[in-house]
Amino acid sequence: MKKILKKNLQNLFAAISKETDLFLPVLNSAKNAEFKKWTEGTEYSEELNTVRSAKDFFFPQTENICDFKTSGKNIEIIENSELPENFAVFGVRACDLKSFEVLDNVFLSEPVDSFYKTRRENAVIFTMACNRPKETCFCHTFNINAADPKGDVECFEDETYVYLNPLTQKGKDLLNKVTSALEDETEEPVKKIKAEIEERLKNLPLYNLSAESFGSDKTEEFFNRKEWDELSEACLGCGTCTFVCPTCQCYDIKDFNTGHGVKRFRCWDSCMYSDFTKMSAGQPRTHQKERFRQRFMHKLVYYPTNNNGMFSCVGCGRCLKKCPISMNIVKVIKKLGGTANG
Amino acid sequence: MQTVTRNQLVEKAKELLNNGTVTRVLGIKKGEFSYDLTPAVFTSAEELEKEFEFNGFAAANFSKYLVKLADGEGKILVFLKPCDSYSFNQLLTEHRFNRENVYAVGIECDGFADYKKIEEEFNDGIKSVEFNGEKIEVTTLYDGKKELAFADYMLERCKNCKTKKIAAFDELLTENSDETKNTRFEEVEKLEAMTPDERYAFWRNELSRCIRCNACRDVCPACTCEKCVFNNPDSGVENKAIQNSFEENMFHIIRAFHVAGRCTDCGECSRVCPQHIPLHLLNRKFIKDINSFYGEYQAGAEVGNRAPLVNYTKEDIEPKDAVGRGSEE
Amino acid sequence: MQRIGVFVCWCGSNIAATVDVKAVAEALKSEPGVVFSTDYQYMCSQAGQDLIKEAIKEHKLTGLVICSCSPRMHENTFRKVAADSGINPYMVEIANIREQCSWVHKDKAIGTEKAIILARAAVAKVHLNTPLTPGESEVTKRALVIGGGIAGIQTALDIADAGYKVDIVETKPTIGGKMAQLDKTFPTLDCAACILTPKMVEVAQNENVRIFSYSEVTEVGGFVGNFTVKIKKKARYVKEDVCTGCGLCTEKCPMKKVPNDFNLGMNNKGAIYIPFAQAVPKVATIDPNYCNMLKNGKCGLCAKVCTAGAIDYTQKDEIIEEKYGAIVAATGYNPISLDKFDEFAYNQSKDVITSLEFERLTNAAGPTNGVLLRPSDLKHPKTIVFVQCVGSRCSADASKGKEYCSKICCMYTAKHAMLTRDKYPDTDVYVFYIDVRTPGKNFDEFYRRAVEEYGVHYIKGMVGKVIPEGDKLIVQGSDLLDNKQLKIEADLVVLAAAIEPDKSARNLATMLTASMDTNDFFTEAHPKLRPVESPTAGIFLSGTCQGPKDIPETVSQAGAAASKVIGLLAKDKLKGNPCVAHSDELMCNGCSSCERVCPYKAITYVDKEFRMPDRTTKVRRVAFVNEAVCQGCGACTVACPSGAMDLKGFKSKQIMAEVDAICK
Amino acid sequence: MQVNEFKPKIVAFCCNWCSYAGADLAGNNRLNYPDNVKIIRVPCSCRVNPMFILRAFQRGADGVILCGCHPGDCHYTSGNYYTRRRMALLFSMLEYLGIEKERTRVEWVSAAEGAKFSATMNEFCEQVAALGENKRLEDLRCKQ
Repeated sequence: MKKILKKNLQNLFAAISKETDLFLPVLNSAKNAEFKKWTEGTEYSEELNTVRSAKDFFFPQTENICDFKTSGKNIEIIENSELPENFAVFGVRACDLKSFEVLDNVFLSEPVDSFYKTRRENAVIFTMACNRPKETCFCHTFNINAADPKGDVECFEDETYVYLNPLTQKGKDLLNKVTSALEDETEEPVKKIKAEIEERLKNLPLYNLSAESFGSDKTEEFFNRKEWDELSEACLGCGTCTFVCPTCQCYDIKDFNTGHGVKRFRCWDSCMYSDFTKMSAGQPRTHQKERFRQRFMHKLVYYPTNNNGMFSCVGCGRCLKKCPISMNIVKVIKKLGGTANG
Repeated sequence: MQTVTRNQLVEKAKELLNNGTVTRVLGIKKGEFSYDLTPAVFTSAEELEKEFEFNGFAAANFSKYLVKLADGEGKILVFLKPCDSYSFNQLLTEHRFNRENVYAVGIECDGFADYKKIEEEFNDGIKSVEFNGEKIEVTTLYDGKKELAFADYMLERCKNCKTKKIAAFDELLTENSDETKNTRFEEVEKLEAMTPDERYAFWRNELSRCIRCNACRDVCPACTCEKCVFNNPDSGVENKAIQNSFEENMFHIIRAFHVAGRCTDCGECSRVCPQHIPLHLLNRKFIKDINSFYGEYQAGAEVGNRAPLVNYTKEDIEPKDAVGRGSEE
Repeated sequence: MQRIGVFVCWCGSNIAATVDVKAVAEALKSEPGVVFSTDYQYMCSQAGQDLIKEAIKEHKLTGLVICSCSPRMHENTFRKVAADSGINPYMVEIANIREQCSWVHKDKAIGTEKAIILARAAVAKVHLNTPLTPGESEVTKRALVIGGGIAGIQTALDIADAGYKVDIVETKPTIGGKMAQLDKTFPTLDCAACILTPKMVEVAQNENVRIFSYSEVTEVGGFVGNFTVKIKKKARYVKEDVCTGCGLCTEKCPMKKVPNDFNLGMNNKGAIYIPFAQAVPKVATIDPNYCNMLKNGKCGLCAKVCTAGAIDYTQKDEIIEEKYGAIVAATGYNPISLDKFDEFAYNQSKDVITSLEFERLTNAAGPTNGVLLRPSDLKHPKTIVFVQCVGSRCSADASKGKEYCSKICCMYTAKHAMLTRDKYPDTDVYVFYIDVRTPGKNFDEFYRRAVEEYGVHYIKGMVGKVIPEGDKLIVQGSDLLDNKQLKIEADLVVLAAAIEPDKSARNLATMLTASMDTNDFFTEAHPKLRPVESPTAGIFLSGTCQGPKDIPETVSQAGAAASKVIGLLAKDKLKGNPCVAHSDELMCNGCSSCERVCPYKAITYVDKEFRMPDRTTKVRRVAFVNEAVCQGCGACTVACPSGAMDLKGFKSKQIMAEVDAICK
Repeated sequence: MQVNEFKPKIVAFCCNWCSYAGADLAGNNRLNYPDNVKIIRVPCSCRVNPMFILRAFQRGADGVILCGCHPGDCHYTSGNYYTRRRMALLFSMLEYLGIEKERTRVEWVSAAEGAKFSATMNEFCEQVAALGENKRLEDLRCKQ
């Protein structure tokens, strides 16, 4: 276990930055946190959630696939993916870290998504335990422990120090390169922090939320529930929930005609959109209700069915804050998941 | 703090359901917390009693829902705040729903709270928010109770409320007021006073946060197109995600232009933007320009008004004289 | 994928001197979709056209790009070539490499480069072209002539003689217009009434002509071949078909103090009146502003004396709706108001009059029965000063008057001067002029007779001031030829006031969607080649509503307008312009934005049932474009927020493809 | 003296009835203007959608000019009145976003004003050239 005085954090960031690009949550002008590349003077924000989740590092909103260059009647294919070299991310929360696992199941299973894979391999993740989880946090529901955030290097903080505990070889290697900025420390202070956090989690308003009634092979049980009508009636069909969600993974592949060629890229898509998976015969889910249902069924039933019962929600609470009409997965779980949830 | 109470609305809704005036009520449903309110349709007194909510966070503009809901069976009751009422008229002007299927009850409005601003105040979770006269009582998870002045934590649009006059209703639940305020262009004026470089930097900073989630568009009561140009591969501007600064500008310029003269300045776009981009400053620029070039115009003030962009006079200002005029005033 | 042929024209050396046409043709060969590309000396010649036709056959072309002169020049030529070879004519695009390239650039490399880019833009557009077919519409075989002066009368007669029905709408109680007020006409000095009134009678008696006198056009809808017009027949309180025109009522009417507008207010008439003896229709009209019976229910004398029982005090305005295939504007002119010309003392002295007033003073049917007496004291004027160009040919920045020449004043002033000297040789006649313009057949001879035979004093110079002094008018002017100031004691001053289009024309132009110039004269479709047509299809121009004219010019233009109308009415069906707006009803919101900007009222709305993706149905309000009415301006396409509205031939995608190609 | 080598790309939308004819007249009278001006023919200036203007900038234009009949002389009677409003608002908005106002212009050019067409294009080109390349509304993907 290593530690560093909070006021000296910049030294650590500087040291890491010498080795590799470093990204960390920074408060932007709208007073929201977003991941930004560290440069001299960039302040780390203790804000719990960034607006955009950490999935952007591995699955960015848009990504070049290749170019087709035309000249006259000729066409040539040019590789142009912009994959990053090694990089480190500091301040990833437990929920977002778990979301990588959700994405891995999709992108790293055959056929492997090489872009995603390269990015994952090139990253060192510093997590940060959540000292002050918010009322919208429910990672606990999905067996995620905000006091035990994992990652390549797991970090904890108290008033004065940030504690760093490398867990993987990648994490150890990077920390070894920056030891001069760090002091050694025992497990004790972190144990205290963990205990405090665990106590706090129990007092969260959504602590008792349970997704137990959902899971693998429950399609028939939930698909035709009449409550979907009511839950979806106010949905505007925008993509906010999917775009702030750390586990939403759908994308579209599009071509942009530049005038002298075509840029093929992929970009996030949203199952909430009316043109999602539109085919020659139209979009299979013709109503917003069906699209709405798809999103939650996927998180709570379809994904678990295909991934050994693992849910594809990590309880980060972003959608609770960002949905324009405040409809969200908690309301869905409560409505459909039985009385246990109040 | 709203003077209209939840109970007043529930009673009115029940009365109109019971006497058969309406079969459905468009209202707001309680959430997990005080702020996560969801628009909903109620069809019985029991539902209303159990789930209807109206508090200092009930800011949603109902009018857009009528495009979808006014087609249903029987009349639907809608409560129109001043903001909603202008959207309501504008949608009627554009034939977007059938007026006969709607029963509109006008309610006065004293402004709504901005949850984001309250949240910013604490590095903390927020357990509950109570509205008490001019005060907001916030109970946080870790630091106990805090008291805030309501006036400081209002939504931007409410702080600069353009008018408290309800422009459309079948019945008024409260008094109609003529109170208007003229502060809403101050931010636009500040921007106009900047140099082009400063303005460019300002907008780059704001618009670069856009994630093209379409929340602004999909909540906008003026954006009710059957198919938006940005979803239409044939339009030449279709895109699903923003790839660079051009596309950020493009989306927001075109969207603002498409609603120019039709936008009632209800402020929903800025309210719902997950990235807190001050989108209203785009729409208000158009409104300010329209007012100064072609005379005061409030979209939705009356049904049937001719929007400034589908109108003209022979003496209109020339583009070369119009550009930059705001900053010289 | 299209199979596009590119044809680069040399236009002799017009293009080839500045553009390497061979290089252009060669460069275009590598454009996707181009399967044939060549150059030729004169593409528009028969040989050039044959070359294109041959290439279409041989290379199975589906689209053509002609790099040549402006499309305004030969677009139709090449469209016809395409049509002759079985390609839709709208699959042709022109790259304008002459007017907008070779003629404005000098460097051959630069010209060539630009020509290639323009050609590529045209290719990009053709890729997205689709065959277009003009719509057809029936032609209503009836014409409307608005205005019953000599222009309207002549147009109506010519149309009627060709066997078509024609209606005249005249706002006054009688047709005849200005010409009916004139005494003699230059340069032949024949009596205006003697040549006009037979025509008035002829038109009234023609079976094909209906005259709506004392009527106004209030609404015009529709389009070429299919106009629907509402005409308001104002109540004249006299049954037109019963009145015999005996005139007894006009004599008996106790109200004698109504200014007689036919005599320009120089004498009075009754509240019930017939404008003049030869009026057509010769029926009485009651002026409701003066009639005691209509104003306060007292009198009723005219009804009592009318043996025919034609008086009807309860008559109301009547709206007639009629369909027309063509409309002719013949709304004529008026002298301008002289209120702003204080220097001539028009408003101060009764003896300063306009030329038209002078015309009435010398007319046998006028207020003085043709004896020249000045209005103030009915004495015979011994010295008369005519002032030319009053309000004509003013500088653009002047606060008053018109920039243009009113054209007729020189000649009628010469006429007035000559006639005065002829009838009253003891009268001194002076004419102040800027220039004397006599470019008509026998005009200059006429003017010279006035000067040489009749001794009219022509003074080159302008009058600065007219000062009434006792019973004299002191005219201060300058003689530019002798370079001296003059002061003439005159008994009568006659001002040649500028003429301007009738005030009703502006409003009418809006109804007709016909364009006007800044002076409110109707604009012709082409100033040289289409002088009697308005740019709006089916609207024709006759007489001075298009610009100042004398009678012979008016009559010949009236005939020309009539022949254009006849040419139109002779067709059973009309082909429209296929480049019209089209709304994709699946995307249309029914918001009415397009309808509001359409200058032609071409857009209407229908409730239409749609099958939704989930197989339910929904009724939605959607826009429908009447393709026969749409003129293809495209205003609606930008007003439409959803992009449902597009313009055939100029689709958004086509224009954007051109933009892309140009900016590449 | 430094010679400005930069040649801006200019897209000129011209209405068919007045301005396109005005451009033809400039040609007839051999009145030069820079070759980097390329004309797109539209039936009326009111056909020009703000999207076309942004598109031009996206694709590499450095300046966009719209030419139509003089107000009051529109072939379609009122088209250019709508253009005038639309462009007044659009250009004002672009300026508000910090985009150089000198890059856009509306000019009324009649069929008789060949000289005005040529002079306008010369002047506009100079004005845009002085600004340099369009950076603020560029789309790097479209650059060669």
